[in-house]
Amino acid sequence: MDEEPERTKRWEGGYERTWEVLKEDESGSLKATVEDILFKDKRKRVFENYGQVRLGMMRHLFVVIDTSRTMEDQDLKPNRLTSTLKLMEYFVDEYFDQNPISQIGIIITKNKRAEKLTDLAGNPQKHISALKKAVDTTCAGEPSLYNSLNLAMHTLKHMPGHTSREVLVIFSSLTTCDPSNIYDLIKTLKGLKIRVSVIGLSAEVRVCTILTRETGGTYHVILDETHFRELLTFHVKPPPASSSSECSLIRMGFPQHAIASVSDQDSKPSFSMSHLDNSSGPGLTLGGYYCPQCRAKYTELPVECKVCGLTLVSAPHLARSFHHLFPMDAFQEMPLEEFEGERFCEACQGELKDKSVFICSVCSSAFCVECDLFIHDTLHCCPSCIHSQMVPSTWLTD
Amino acid sequence: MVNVLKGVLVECDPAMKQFLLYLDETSALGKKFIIQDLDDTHVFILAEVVQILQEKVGELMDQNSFPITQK
Amino acid sequence: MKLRVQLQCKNLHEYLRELSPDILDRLYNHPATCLAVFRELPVLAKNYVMRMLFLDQALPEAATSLWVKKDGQKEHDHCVSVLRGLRLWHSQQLQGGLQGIVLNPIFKDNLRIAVLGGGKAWADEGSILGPDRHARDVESLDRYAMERWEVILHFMVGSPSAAVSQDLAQLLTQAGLMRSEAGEAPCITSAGFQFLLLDTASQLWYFILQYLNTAQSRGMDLVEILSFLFQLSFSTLGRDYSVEGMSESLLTFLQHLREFGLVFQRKRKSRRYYPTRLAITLAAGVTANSSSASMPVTPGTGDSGFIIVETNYRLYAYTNSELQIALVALFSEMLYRFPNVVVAQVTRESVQQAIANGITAHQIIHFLRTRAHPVMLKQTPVLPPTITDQIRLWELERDRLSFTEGVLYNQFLSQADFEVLRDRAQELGVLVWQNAPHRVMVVTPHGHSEVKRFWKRQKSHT
Amino acid sequence: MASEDEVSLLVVVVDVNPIWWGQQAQREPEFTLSKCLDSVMVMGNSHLVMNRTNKLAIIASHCQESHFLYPSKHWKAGDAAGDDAVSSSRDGKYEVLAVTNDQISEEVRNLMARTEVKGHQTDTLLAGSLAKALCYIHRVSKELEAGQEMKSRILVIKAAEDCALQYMNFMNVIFAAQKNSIVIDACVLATDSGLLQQACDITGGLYLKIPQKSALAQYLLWVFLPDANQRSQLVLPPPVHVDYRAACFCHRNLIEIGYVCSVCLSIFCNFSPICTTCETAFKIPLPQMVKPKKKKLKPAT
Repeated sequence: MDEEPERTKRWEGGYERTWEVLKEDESGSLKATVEDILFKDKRKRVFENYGQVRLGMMRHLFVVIDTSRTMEDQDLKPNRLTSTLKLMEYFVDEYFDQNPISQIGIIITKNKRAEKLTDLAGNPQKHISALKKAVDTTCAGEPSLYNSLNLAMHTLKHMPGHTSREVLVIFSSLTTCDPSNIYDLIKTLKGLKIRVSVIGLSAEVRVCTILTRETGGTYHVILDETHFRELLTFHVKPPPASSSSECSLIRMGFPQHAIASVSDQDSKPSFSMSHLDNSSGPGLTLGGYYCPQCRAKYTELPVECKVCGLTLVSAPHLARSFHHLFPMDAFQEMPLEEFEGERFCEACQGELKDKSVFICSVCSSAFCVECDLFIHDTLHCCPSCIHSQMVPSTWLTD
Repeated sequence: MVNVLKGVLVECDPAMKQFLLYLDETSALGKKFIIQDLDDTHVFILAEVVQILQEKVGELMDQNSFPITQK
Repeated sequence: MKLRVQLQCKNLHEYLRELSPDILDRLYNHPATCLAVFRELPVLAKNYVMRMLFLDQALPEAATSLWVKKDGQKEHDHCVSVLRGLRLWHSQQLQGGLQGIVLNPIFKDNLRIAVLGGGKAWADEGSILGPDRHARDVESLDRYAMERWEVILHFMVGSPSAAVSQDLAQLLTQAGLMRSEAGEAPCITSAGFQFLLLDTASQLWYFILQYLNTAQSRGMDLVEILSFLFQLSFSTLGRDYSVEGMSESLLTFLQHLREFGLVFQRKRKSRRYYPTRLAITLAAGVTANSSSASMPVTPGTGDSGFIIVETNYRLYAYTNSELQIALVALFSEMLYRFPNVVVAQVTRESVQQAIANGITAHQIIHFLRTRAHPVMLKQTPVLPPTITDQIRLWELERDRLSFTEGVLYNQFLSQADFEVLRDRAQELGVLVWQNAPHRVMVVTPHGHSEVKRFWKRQKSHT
Repeated sequence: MASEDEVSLLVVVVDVNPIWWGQQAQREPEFTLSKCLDSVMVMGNSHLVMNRTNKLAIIASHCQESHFLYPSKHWKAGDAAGDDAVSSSRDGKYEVLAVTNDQISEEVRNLMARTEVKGHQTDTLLAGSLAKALCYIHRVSKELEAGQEMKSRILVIKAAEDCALQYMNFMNVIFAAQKNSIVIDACVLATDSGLLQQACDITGGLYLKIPQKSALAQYLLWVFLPDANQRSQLVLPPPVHVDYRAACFCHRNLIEIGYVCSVCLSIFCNFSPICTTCETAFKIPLPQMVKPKKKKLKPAT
């Protein structure tokens, strides 16, 4: 138990004299340093690129949300539960935006028990509505880490080997009530290649440290709500796949969308298969996506065909994930004085006024800091490189 | 026979009406000024007391308000 | 007996609608007016105009109603009535007896010119006079415009240093913003106070409306000056224009505009003038009642937002302008004064005082909102709700009683008598209040004689 | 009602592919690039006069570069007053529009004079132009005053054919637009564009292939001038049928059922033991006899 890696705790470090960073200029103004700090803050998110590391593109993730009594604490506004659920909605949205062919499931734990709020599924709407409803849950008792992990494990272990199996625990309590030795469970999880990551809302807990270290996950404790959000965003990106994970070719269907107009005599409204299990929502619809294998109808993609089990996706869903596979290199920062050439940002045509410019290492075009962020965070391709068709614009030649 | 009287129609909430009745009974304005009590929210009064009545109401509101700010 | 007068500010459409069709048609002879009118149309109507701009034949009326979806029909009807009201849509009989619609040809031609070019230039540019040796840059024009405008406002609050021309003083009186008793210096009215709290664009528009109302009595041609005004509002800031070819009355108008700060002219006889930002924002004030929070009060002067209100009723105004400080003082209690900031406290007494002066709570809140410091603008709502609510409550406090002068009828002998008289009063539109079970009713004082006469006749009949 | 505070930014991306327009001039001499640009200017002017807060940008998408026709980077608002302001309205046009239009024609002339077509680059770099448009929109939205809001949209006027090589970048651009809720509209002059159909469908824009090129201006004013708010009230062309089938990487065939590599998501039309893209060796699948028992279990092959 004492193989804990050497690392100083925050309180063991010397005083950080934060105020010493501020320096007055000749006129006694703090403006310059403050601006500098703001500028650095903008660039803070230097993203660790995995480079050409294999990623787990198809993810099966269970999120365990602690709803024990500690979630009523008001250190997050209005309280931990509401704040967490709000952020989870954002997380689910982002998750499906970035991992369109992945699935997510939600487990809540309280009163020493764990139960599924939603099953593993690929439809964001279902999870979000469940989260919205969950705001009214009463937080009670102690959480059970063992039961939650066990529950997640029982579903995840049946997932195919080529997918990445993950659990993310939002842990608020400092205690857990487990029916059996959790270290055995951790071993099993490790054996099943289930990565468990934990985000702590209170303080670091020993059992979580071990859990995450053993299963290859990450463990963070939040500072405040913005930090919480950042930590969640970190889990939106697909994690590197373990080298031993299987690879396979997966059979998928790309159904065409058939729009049947009302004027068309032949078209008849029909039920969609996805509405079989939930009675809510529109029943009869015209048109839809038809499974190319068994002609079952669905109103939205991606979905796993209920009849023949074929995964149905559309080409854009796959395309959405491509940028993870071919991440852009970070631009080189260069002081403005050293930059020669027209002082206009290549992308937005704005004048380069900040003290640094950013140079693409491939096409050596210059960009402003705003565009640098926008390009890396959202656009995922260099606006200048794609103007020269020399650069391979498909991954075929990669 | 129809009776015709000139004056001012006052519309107010029931609480204010009670205050008006009180002013009238105690002759706080020096005389009775309510010509007719019409219903819960309406009274008919003498035209010449309107100005002084406003002030009285203002005074009442002043008494009921507390400084909410500290300087 | 209404104790307060609300300052009414019409928007462009309300104003235009009151003009005679003849004047309207003449107005559309200038591209600038067409553009200004077009811009103020409801969005949907703008699209209608654009769709018809390049059509030469009439469209069947039924076809236009198919442009909108079913649930947008109400909006559509509204747009049609606006377009017809402004005489932009003319009806025309189509072949086959269908009712057709065509865009007002004069309007169409001139809007086309405004958008695509052609026709003759709006105004001669200064360039034909050669470069101006005393050219003004945008900044100095802004400064000039604000100085001129503030002089007027200062004059209104009675600053001794501010002096305005006889014409202007008279205009202020006519507009009801100031009151002058024979021989005395004019003093501000309650409408004037309300005027001061408006944002600059609305002030300007209100003022110009008042000017237009008196224009005809000054022997000016309404169409001519309106066209010029709109032309001015679409001109480019910092560019000079020539007075060449302007009529005598237009030149007088230009001199007035010069006094208001809408144009800059170096000397009275100078052959060129520069429109200022005030003239260009004029069009923004046209939409008056829109509570545009971000529209800088005085664009470009850096005074855009300077007020911070805290939930503890403290108000910090970062300004040096005596005028702005005076305005803030209208409804707050001054605490401290520093070189660049004044600290004030919004109290019940100060707000009550302002309300007694005829300023409404809405105007105070609007003033605070439009002059809110950029830091405040970042939060929603811009002003702390406690403050806005309290200001409104303080206003309502004064409205616990509402007074209506009237004549009371009581002691009716029969219900029938009462009903006959009540119905008559209702028909005449003079009934203020009635209570059938008690057989009491109140009519307005001026309606009294008519009702009395009716009652006398009624009685003599029976 | 659109309030005065809301800025509406329209970015028009015009395909100025010289090869296509050259051929077009021979096919239909009455509809040339200059005609098309005239229509675009009418559209731009109309957008600007709709509201005083409306903003406009026009990007020419060439086969070598994307060029901002308006606003040009060398020109800043307010400069018009300077001595170098080439012209102003000599006629009755609204001055701001006159300046804008002069600038556009000036920049088009520059662009055409500067570029010469090299043999191997014949495709319009639409993805690049859209990427620049997004960056520009992003910058403008950052420059807004506090309290102002901005709605932006991109209108693509597309002439030449799609370029399959741009697929991935194009998709990245579409998703970036969707994420920032920027609507992409497309007005297609000639052949239907699968890429733009997807772009419009995903971002909620309008896609229209105009039957009559010479009436371009009228189509633009009728269909594309109203912004998203106004569109909800108007009756407009119905959405087109979008083909979301994937093309396999091995033969570029459109397929309904295919095999996807779990590592790099490459699509193949039939099974191969090694992924040609990422060179992963796949586990040889067991015969399909083993029926999936668990409902959750995906057929691995």
